[in-house]
Amino acid sequence: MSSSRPARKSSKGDYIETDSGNKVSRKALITGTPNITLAGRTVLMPDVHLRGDIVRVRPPPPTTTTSTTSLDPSSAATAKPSSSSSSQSTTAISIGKSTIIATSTILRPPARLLRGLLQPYPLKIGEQVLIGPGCVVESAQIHNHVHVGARCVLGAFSVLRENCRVLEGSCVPAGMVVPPGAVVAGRPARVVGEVGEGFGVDGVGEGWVEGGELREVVRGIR
Amino acid sequence: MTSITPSDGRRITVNRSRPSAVSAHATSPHTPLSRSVSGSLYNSPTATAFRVDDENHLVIELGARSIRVGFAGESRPRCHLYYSPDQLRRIGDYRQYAPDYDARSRKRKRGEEHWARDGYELWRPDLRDTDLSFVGERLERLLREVEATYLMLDSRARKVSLVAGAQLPRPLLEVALAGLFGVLQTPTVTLFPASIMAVVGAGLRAALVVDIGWAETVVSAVYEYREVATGRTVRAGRALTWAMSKILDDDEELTVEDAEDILIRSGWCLSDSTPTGMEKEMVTIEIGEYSYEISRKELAEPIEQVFFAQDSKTGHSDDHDKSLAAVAYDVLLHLPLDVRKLCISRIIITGGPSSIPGLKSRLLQELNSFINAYGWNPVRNYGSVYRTASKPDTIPTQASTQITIPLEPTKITESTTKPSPELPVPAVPAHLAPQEPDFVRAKSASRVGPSPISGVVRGVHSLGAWTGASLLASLRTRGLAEIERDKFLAGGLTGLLNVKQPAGKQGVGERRSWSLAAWT
Amino acid sequence: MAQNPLPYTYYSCPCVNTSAPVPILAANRKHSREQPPTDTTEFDNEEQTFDSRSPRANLSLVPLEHLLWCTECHQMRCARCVLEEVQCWYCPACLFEVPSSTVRSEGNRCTRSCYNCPICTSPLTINPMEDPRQEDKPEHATGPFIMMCPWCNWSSLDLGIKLEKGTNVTAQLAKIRNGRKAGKIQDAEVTSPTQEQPLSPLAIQHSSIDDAEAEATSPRPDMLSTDHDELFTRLRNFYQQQIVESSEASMFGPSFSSTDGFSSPSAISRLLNIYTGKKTKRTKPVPMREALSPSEGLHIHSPADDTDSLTCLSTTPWPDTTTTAQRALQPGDHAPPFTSDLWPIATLLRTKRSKRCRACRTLLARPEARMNYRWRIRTLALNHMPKLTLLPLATTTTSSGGMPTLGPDLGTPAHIAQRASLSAPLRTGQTHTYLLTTANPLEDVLSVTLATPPTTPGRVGTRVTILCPQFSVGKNSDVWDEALGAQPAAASKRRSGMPSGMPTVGEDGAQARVAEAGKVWASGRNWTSVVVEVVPGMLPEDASEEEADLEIAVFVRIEYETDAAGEEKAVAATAKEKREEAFWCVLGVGTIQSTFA
Amino acid sequence: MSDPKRTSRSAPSKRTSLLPSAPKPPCKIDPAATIASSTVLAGIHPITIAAHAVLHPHARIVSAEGPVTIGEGCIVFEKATIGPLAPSTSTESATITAPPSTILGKNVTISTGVTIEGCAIGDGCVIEPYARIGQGAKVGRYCKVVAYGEVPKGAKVDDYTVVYGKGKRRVDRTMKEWGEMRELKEAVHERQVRGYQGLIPSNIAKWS
Repeated sequence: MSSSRPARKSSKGDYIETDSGNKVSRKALITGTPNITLAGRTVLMPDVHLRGDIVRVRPPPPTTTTSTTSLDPSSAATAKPSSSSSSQSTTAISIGKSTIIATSTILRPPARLLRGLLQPYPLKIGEQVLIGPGCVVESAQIHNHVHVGARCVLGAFSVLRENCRVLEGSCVPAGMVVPPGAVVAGRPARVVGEVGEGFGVDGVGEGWVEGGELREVVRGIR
Repeated sequence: MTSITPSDGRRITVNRSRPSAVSAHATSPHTPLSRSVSGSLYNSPTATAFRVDDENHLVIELGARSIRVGFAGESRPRCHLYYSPDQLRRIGDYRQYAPDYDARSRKRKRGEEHWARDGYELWRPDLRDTDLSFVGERLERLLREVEATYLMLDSRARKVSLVAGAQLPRPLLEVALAGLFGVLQTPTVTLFPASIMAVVGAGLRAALVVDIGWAETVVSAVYEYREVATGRTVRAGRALTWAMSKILDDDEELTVEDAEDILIRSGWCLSDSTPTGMEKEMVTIEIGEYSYEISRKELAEPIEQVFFAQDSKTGHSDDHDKSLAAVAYDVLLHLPLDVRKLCISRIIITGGPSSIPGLKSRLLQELNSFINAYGWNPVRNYGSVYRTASKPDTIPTQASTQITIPLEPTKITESTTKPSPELPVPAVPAHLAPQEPDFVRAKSASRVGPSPISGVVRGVHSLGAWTGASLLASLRTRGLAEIERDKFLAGGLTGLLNVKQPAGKQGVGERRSWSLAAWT
Repeated sequence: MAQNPLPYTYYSCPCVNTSAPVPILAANRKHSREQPPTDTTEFDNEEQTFDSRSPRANLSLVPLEHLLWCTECHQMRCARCVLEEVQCWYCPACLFEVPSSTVRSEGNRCTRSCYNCPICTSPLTINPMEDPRQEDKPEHATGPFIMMCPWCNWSSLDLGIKLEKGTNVTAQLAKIRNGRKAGKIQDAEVTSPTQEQPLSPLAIQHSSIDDAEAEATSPRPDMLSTDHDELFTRLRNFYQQQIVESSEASMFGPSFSSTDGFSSPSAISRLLNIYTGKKTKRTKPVPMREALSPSEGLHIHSPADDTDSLTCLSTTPWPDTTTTAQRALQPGDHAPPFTSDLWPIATLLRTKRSKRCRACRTLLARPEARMNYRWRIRTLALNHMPKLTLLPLATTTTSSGGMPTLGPDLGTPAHIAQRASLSAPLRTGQTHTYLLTTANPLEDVLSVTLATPPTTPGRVGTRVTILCPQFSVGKNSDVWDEALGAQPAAASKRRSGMPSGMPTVGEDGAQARVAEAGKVWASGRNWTSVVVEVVPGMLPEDASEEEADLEIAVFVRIEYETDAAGEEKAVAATAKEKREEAFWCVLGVGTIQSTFA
Repeated sequence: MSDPKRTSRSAPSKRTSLLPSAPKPPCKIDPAATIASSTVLAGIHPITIAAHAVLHPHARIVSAEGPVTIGEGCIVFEKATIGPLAPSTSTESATITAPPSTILGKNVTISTGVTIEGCAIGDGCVIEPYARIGQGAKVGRYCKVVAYGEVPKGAKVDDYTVVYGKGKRRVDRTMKEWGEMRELKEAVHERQVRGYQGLIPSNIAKWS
């Protein structure tokens, strides 16, 4: 992994902790590690699948970036092949700071045919994102402070904008864009409401609130 | 259709908003004719929206089971919401969207008394056990919801036209107005009685309106945009869905949602216009994960028993036992002859269940058979001999079709009224004096030539009360009763009436006798 | 999920009684609140016990994160005691901001290429129908394009629609639809049964296209929509003509010349020619006649209509009829009865709104007018009101701060066990102990008084005891102290042996220490936990799902002294000012196990 | 399936899955097939994998209860489990006499976490994440089962049917009535297969 994966502090314990504070479970199932970027204090829990091997087969040398250049959601939604520009590097999956991928969740970069060839696109996840256990994620991008409940399916090229909330067991259809601060639920998922103005705000500075800072939780995981 | 630039259209409407301007406008009387649909890209049916310059003029039709909200001048409401218990959930309670949540598992009070009560209807005709403030708060939330999701007003609503049944109880009306003023912050609310709006929506001035609502069906005879007679029965939507819920299995009742789904998807009504052999067909209907084999006949059964089954002979029974046709017939029976004559051939069947295929034909056909059987003789119970004797009474109605030739208007109607002495002569308001329709006929005759047909049973489709109100509102006409916010907030409806009373404008007293009176 | 994910806390906005939007109803409301009389000895007499089960309560209960705070009124503000203003309109699918000028005319819907599936509501994607096998292709796909539902596989081909361009779908669809409408009118001219009803000579003079439309008005299910709108147009034109004509004549009529005449309802009388007594007769207005021909919007019922729709019905299998849900989705209160006629639904716009206090018009929340989740102004109740949480004593996680909280569900065995015990059914008659934690967002020490009816109102009489109803909560000191507070300083205040990090599973913790009345269980920098004992009552046989979900209403009264300028967080300490707040809140406990199941 | 704990158990970690000690089932694998090294083939009954089939990492083919046949150009994603379940878990298997076999037709896509319990699935079907096809079910051609959709034991799903929710079925008219769309789908699928073949290092040798 880009941020010096091999640097293993705790040889004991369930998690391998990189010097940038990433916590990767020993039971996480990761393929194509060079194509995966963890920004730091990122947690990959047991039985998480990262499909780093699903990536553009392009000559340019592998330069891993933590770029969060927004992939134009509308183009992602309406299946236009124009959005390939942002994926010159061979980043398959990039995950932001203090983001937690809970147990047995699968991250697979979305792919579509482009001029007759299968073209994977990078899967980008922002900061302070929590993706609950047992999810399948094929999104193009998940912005900061998104909360995804347990057992959700995020379809190919779906885009979750900041501070939105995906309720437990929802299935976001392929290409759907979830607007900022929306609450989506159902199969297929639709916008069922808006988060409160105070979503993610921890007034008392103790513990954890949905959509809020995850540093505390990350610290608690070991 | 010719189309013109919206700017043009706007100028016109602006003009119409000033009395002084209207005179100027009247000099060019034909401009409005060239008004046409604004060619909007928006391809939903609401596309045919007229650019009324007075934005944010809302038209709201408030029903017991659903609410329609939209903008004046548009052909359709922006939204038509049915009430459901889920609307009563707390903010942030999304459990109904959880994948494993099943509305069918929702425990409900059973039995017809409780059928589709809590959550499904905003009020019931019997207000005794209704928490009015709850109704009010609920309506407020609903309006807020509608405003946020469908209207998205950029500024406060300037006017609101409220369409409601004339039989809407005063307290409810008060609560509703409170909600409108409170949530939409509108300065004025205008009241339109539903039945009359249905007539307007049909392009008529007189008609027999059969409004099949949720709690009750209201049959009202409208003449010159006034309700002159009404009959009511509980044979309506609620009873119908209840009957539907029993269709599959008598002891196990379906949810309201399922019952309505079956009704709307496969409910139909036997009539002369039924395709041959339809009732023998079998259909498979699916509810949740189960599917049932059922015959078309059975699917038509609830409509039969609820709307047309005759519990007892008409005449001896109150309206609830009569079939819809019987109620309609009785209303007609109590009309003065010439009014009746017009109404018979202008029968508007509206309200939710009226869309059930076959229902309209059936109702008209039943009504027809009633008329043929009894004529217009209110006395029903002396022997068959007399009935045949009373047959002639039907003739005048037929005769009246002939006498609607423009040439000799007045006398003949009188002559028709004379020879049938056993006809009831109800207290006819002065403005309904027999000669006045003739006056109209004469007038219209002078302009139109042949006068409207009458005497034969004929159904007329209406665009519905909401659309009717939308038409009127967009034509910048004042409502039957206009209520100003401040006055209402000051004294409520009662105070309002007192305000209206002294206003010595000619015509007000008369108006009150039939508009606000409808709600008092 | 039988109920809200536990734990949940709802706050009752006081506006229920006070700020009813219409004052005259406020009184009406007060007395119409019929609350079951429970002994309210421990409350001031003006307080009634709060029945969280009453249907009205649902309308007034709000989660803390949804509550705003008015710094002028020093009160929480919920959706019903704020006034909203639209900040901007945007399409949730393409996130394009729509200028307010076009919003209304386009029906509050996206006019670009955003559509939803008429069958299952998921957003449609627009895909080129190009064969991937042909290699040499331009960068941008060439049509034809179709709209496809990624969920239920509905596609515009079901309507036989292919699009030339992948963009500006709305315009293309509109064109196609209008084209078809015209087409149908032509067919109708040929095929549709002509209504047998006397047409006035007027009608005959009308242009053939009008007649064609007229005949098109025999309602085949697939044509109702066009019907409705065309009829509307014709009716409208008809009425306008009538107004012009009648107003021409009645201009000199008294009802008109009087200036108040217009504002008076006699205007409608003029339009509808309700002649106002003898006067009008004298002025001889040309009376408005009724619509006489289809070209004027008259639409006669013909049995053929019903026969048509019935034949359609009998030839259509159940799955191809539209469900109530699908009908509800169709815009404009019109839905075709058969799925084969469903058109894609243009995506409904959404709005960002700013909120003002209904009482004093103070701006409480104002989002940025751009496509993000940022706020220009946002005064939240959760920064001004204590946060209450109820957790089973057995399953309290303690984050390093020490406050008993419930972490997110991460699916580890520990978490699964935790959730399981959270949603474990409550047994009638058994004593369940919970930890009620009050956390303080303010920079002043709170003195808190909790009160709850000894038995919950309603049929299920659950006994609830707060062992320590009066206590104080430390102030929410600034970041530095927080950093320090996280260290043993606070930890020492907690009972020893309370493991931190992962949840303490099971009773061992509970056994370790017995909760005593009047004693605080644990407290930290700005939070205090007290024990609540709950003894669920007996569920009646016909209990509703709401009755089975046990929740307790707690009346919270807080007192604190603050700088007069406390809200503005002014460092300059001015004269202290005593504040008192009181409100009801409802805490979710769990689901009572039915003894009849 | 939905319980994360169970899924974590059902999918073994990287290391254990590679253990050679696991008894190798009798396999007939076309050389043109692609099988990731961490794919799991287990059981005693024969497993047949046709040409151009793509088995993603951590997909599981279990022939413990009966033979499994995977048709040409099938794509099976992570954590999908194909093969009849053990009698202990499937209640009705006691009544079933012959060993239930699992057959995937041509160009079938089995998505993540799907469970296929000994049933027949027609050509060109798409089974989305965490869907479940019960024992003895028959799924026709060009069908689709959405995420978390279920086809109960022994149920029959006609050609071109879309199971898009609890008790929600509809006929995919696009596929049924438009031959060109079917061709298109085939072409796209074929390209996908080619794409994945390029991405996933195959390790057939391990199984044959």
